[in-house]
Amino acid sequence: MADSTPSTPPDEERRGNAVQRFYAAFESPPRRRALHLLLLAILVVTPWLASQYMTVILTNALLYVVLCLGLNVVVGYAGLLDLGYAAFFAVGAYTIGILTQQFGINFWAAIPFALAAAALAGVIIGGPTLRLRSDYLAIVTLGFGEIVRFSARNLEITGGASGLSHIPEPTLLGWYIDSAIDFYYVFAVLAVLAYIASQRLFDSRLGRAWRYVRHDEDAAEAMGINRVAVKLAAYITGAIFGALGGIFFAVNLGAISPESFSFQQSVLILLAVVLGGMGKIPGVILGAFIVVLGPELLRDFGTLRLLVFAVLLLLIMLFRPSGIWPEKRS
Amino acid sequence: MLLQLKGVSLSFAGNTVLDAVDFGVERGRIQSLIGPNGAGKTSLFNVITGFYRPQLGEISLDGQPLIKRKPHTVTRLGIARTFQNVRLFHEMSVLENVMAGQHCRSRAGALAAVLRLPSQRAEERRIFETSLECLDFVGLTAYRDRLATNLAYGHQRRVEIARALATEPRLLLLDEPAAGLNSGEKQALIELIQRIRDARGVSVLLIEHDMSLVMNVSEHISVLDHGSLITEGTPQAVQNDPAVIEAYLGQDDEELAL
Amino acid sequence: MAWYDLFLQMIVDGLVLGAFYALVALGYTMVFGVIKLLNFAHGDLYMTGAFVGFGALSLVSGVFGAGWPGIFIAMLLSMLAVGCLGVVIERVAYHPMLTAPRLSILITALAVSLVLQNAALTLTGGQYTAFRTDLGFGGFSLGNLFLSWNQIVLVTTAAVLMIALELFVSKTLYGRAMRAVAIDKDMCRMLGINVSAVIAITFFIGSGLAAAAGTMAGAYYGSIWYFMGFLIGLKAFTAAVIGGIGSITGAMLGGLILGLLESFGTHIPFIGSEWKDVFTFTILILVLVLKPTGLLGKSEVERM
Amino acid sequence: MKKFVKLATVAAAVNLITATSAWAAEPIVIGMQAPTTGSEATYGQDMFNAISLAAEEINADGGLLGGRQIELVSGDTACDPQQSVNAASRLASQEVVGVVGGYCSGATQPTLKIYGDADIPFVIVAANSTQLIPANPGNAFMINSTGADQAKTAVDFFAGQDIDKLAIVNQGDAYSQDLADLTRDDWEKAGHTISAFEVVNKGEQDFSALVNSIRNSGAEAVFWTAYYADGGLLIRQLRQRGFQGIIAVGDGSNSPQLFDIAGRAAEGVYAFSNPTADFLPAAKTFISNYETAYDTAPGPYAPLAYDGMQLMAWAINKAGSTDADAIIQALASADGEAWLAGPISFTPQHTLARSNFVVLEGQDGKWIRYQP
Repeated sequence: MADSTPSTPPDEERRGNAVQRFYAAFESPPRRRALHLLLLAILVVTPWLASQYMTVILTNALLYVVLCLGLNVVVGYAGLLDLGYAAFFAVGAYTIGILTQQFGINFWAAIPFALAAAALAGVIIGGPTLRLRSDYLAIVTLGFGEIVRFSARNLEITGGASGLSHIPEPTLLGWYIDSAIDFYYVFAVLAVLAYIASQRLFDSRLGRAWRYVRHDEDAAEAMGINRVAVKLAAYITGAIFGALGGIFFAVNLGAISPESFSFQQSVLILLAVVLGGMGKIPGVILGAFIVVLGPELLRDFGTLRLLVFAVLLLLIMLFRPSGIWPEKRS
Repeated sequence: MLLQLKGVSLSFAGNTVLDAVDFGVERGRIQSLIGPNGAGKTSLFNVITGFYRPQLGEISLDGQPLIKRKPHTVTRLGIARTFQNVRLFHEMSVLENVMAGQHCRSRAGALAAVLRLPSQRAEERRIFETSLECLDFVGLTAYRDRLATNLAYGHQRRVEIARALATEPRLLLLDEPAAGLNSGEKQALIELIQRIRDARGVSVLLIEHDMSLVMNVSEHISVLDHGSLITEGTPQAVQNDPAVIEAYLGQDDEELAL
Repeated sequence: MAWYDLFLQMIVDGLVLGAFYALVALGYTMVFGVIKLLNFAHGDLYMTGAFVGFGALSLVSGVFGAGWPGIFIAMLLSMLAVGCLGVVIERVAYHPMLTAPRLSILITALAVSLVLQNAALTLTGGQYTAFRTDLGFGGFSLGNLFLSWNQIVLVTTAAVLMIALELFVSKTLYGRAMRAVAIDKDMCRMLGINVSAVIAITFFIGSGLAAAAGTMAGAYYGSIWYFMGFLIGLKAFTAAVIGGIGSITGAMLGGLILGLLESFGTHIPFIGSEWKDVFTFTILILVLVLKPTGLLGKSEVERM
Repeated sequence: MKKFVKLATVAAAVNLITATSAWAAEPIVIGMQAPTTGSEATYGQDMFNAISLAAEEINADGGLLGGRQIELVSGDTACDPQQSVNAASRLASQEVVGVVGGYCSGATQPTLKIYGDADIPFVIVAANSTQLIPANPGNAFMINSTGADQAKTAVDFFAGQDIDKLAIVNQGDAYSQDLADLTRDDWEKAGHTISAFEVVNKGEQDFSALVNSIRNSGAEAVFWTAYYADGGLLIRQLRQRGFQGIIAVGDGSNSPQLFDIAGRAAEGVYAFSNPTADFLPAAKTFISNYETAYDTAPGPYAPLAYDGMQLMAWAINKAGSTDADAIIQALASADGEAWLAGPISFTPQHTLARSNFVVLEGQDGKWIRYQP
């Protein structure tokens, strides 16, 4: 496979240092902790300073952080091109919508079912297809994403094209989670959890296995790594992140319809991951913010903003395939 | 017998690559597999490790059948290998490369990793320590945080061996480990191979073209030509076997350094 | 309508649809053959071809009219222009990526697709553009079976283009070089074949065929818009996979089979028209999982 | 924010001194919501134009609440649910007194909750899916007749043409699926037959299989419930395949552009439509003002958008303040208020109390009023 071919050497020289810095950072946790605390403080304070509009947009950005970190596990860590990621987002959102609204199940009790449904969807689509070559996988996932969207549109239980509305707001200890600020904090907590989970996964046996498989499948297999099982684990992990985003997306809007889970949605999430730098957690988070805030800032440009984004993606791939997040230098 | 092959035949699109090969490696032995280019040596490795599926024959490790097993299962059962053209994970650190070998000796999944369970943390520590020990064994501890791709070629070969050792194998297959090494490095390689067997009790089977190294390190040599095993025995016996000489003289091979 | 009339009508419809799929599928399969790239932008070249053809027709209709003669001239101009665009895309976007990891080049192809799509979106404001021609609704009936002249011209044109391609690939030097490059690029370089030129020609032809299909579709159906390449791109890819990706005859066969499947699929009880695309994608996934080499594709070389 | 409060205080102070001078009064900010990008952009732009025209006229007449000028801010929904949520939040943050607009039911629906939470009166001028009714928290008012009214118009029309077997085709989006479902139910309730009920996917070009099913089903009439772009293609292919029956389209296809795409095939096609400017006696001046201002003829939703702005202004004046609850009460009390498109009163569900649908017929590339 061409995946193991090294690119330009000078770039790698710098990355050698990056890895050193990576380990060095582990040895000096105080600095990391300080940075984390600062970011956390900003995250907590922001909605009290921002307008409601800003809060809504930032909530959206935090949702994308969760989705992008999830897709990053699939694309960035394991190197699988998934063009139907919105499908898992949809499975989470619809499962929660159907269970809470049509069956009256308590929101929190329904969450495990929604996550299980996404994991199951991951197994069903990933099981037979993950042994395919990467470009076939891309198109199969695209097809799968469309199948999920069409099914949501055609089935009665999903409310057809109008989708589901009146999805009840969840309560937590008697408190109704319904205002924009409430949901901002819900997604802030999710994003922080997704961040911690991503970091821990990256730094684990499974996280390394994903990278081994991405670099050289045969060598990885010769080291006793079951590549299909490992890829499936990445796929399911990504599915669960996506479903988690979908679950809270559904209760935040109170209404969902198939149009929210289109191919464009999948592409947008992928764009954020590539933009920030596949596999680089801070980069991916930055990418999520750019993808959400960018169009809002470019609102006055109309349709031109989509073109700007497309060109940006192309330029990134051609001139900086590792994304805009800088490589660390010594 | 640690490894046993019986009547193994392999062909691609009608071309016979291996023809009813009977072959074995005894426990605790350093054994070489030689033969002219295209004799089927690497194919034999690929058959043993599960990368190729032979049409006929049986393979077993310690009496356990290996046929139809996937490569990762074969590795877990105790056979590790290196590749002819070094196949490290270039963009990862040397230590991370070696840690790959420990994958099949550990089990923590995604959930354990996300929750950082005590068992997972203990396992990570064990992976780290075992890998460091393997790296130390090949004498490259100082390079642990370098990117694999930035290492000198000779060092890369050693990292690959450390990575294979980290799978805790019973049998180690080395595919042309001396290719591209200078004479000093070759000497060190001979010592390393002997230490692998003596200190770790791992049997070694190597493919090699450098005859002086082969003669130096092997206790037993098998000769493959045109997919068939033509002879086996001690270095001296093989060296004097007319069939071997003919096999090599049959083609002009400047690598024949007898 | 009696069942056999319906049956015949479905075959005719399937052939017309299949001709479009086949023309677009050829581009996928040729590009995949030479550089092993799934060119996501291919469907958008079809769309671009439709718009260029539309522009060309408004230029030439003064002289040649807006009937089939004018449309043919417009189609040729569009093939030429989009063929060149295909070559430029290959040079600018894909060529530098040929040695990069496969994931990178796939995302690059996706990016090219988005650029083309959104450029068209910006230029047209997302509006449907009416593709006005002088084509009539005429045709002839055989019993209840109705064949329009347009359908006949369309299928004939597609057939001529495909036969020309087949002759080009099997009889000319460049065609043979193309097949050689598909098998082993390094060996070709050693033999002095200009591999870059062969790749460029492949892109030119593949993109040109997509443009031909786009122009004809515009003229036949009567309206074009920026997103028209997405669905047909996916379906043509499905056709290429059914036929066996990398195989030119396979692409033609796959196109026809998919056209017929869709034509008949709509009439299968319980699969109403709302499930039509689900049906197509399911076929795609099943073929990829069960027989990834398709009907006529060669099996891939063993791993390692 | 502080600066704004200060300005407002100053303005109020000045107001006290100079009684009602228009330039000194604090403007009343009204939000406009419609798609100005994406495939439905022309409709949205048309609506913005009409709303602006209404606001200018009101301002020229001395503004609202004794001299306060209307200031418009726009929110582009792109006909996409997520984008419309962003746009609506932005409008809510700009502290608009009310919002006028709403096109694409699917994209309008999630904004209802936002305006409900922010307590902002919302006059929905175009979106008319019945799905919007249960989602309305009480602050929204629909001045376009709902899909249910249109379905009734359609059923009456088809029944009047002596037809039994009807084929209905929608495009799988919220609006056209809703209209298709309602029409099917009404048609069957009236004792007739639905011979085919089909869906096409947006952007598909080849409808041959669909046309075969329709013809094979023996349908005497076809009702297309979705937008003009794909509708044009369908009409063309139906006629090309020799379908001789009646073809009618819903109000998403009443655009003149249908004739561009369908060509001659659109001759004799019927459309159910909210009253477009051409057929409104009161709209003569409106049309000429619109054409002077924007150099183009008003589109199908221009009159309703104009009325929406006028209705909002009327309600603010009636409420006598910018207090949301007072305005909502005023809106609910509308009793036959009329501008261009006919009198406006609301049902308890805040939908238009009467059906405003008319039947149009395509002749010589134009829509004319159909007279049975």
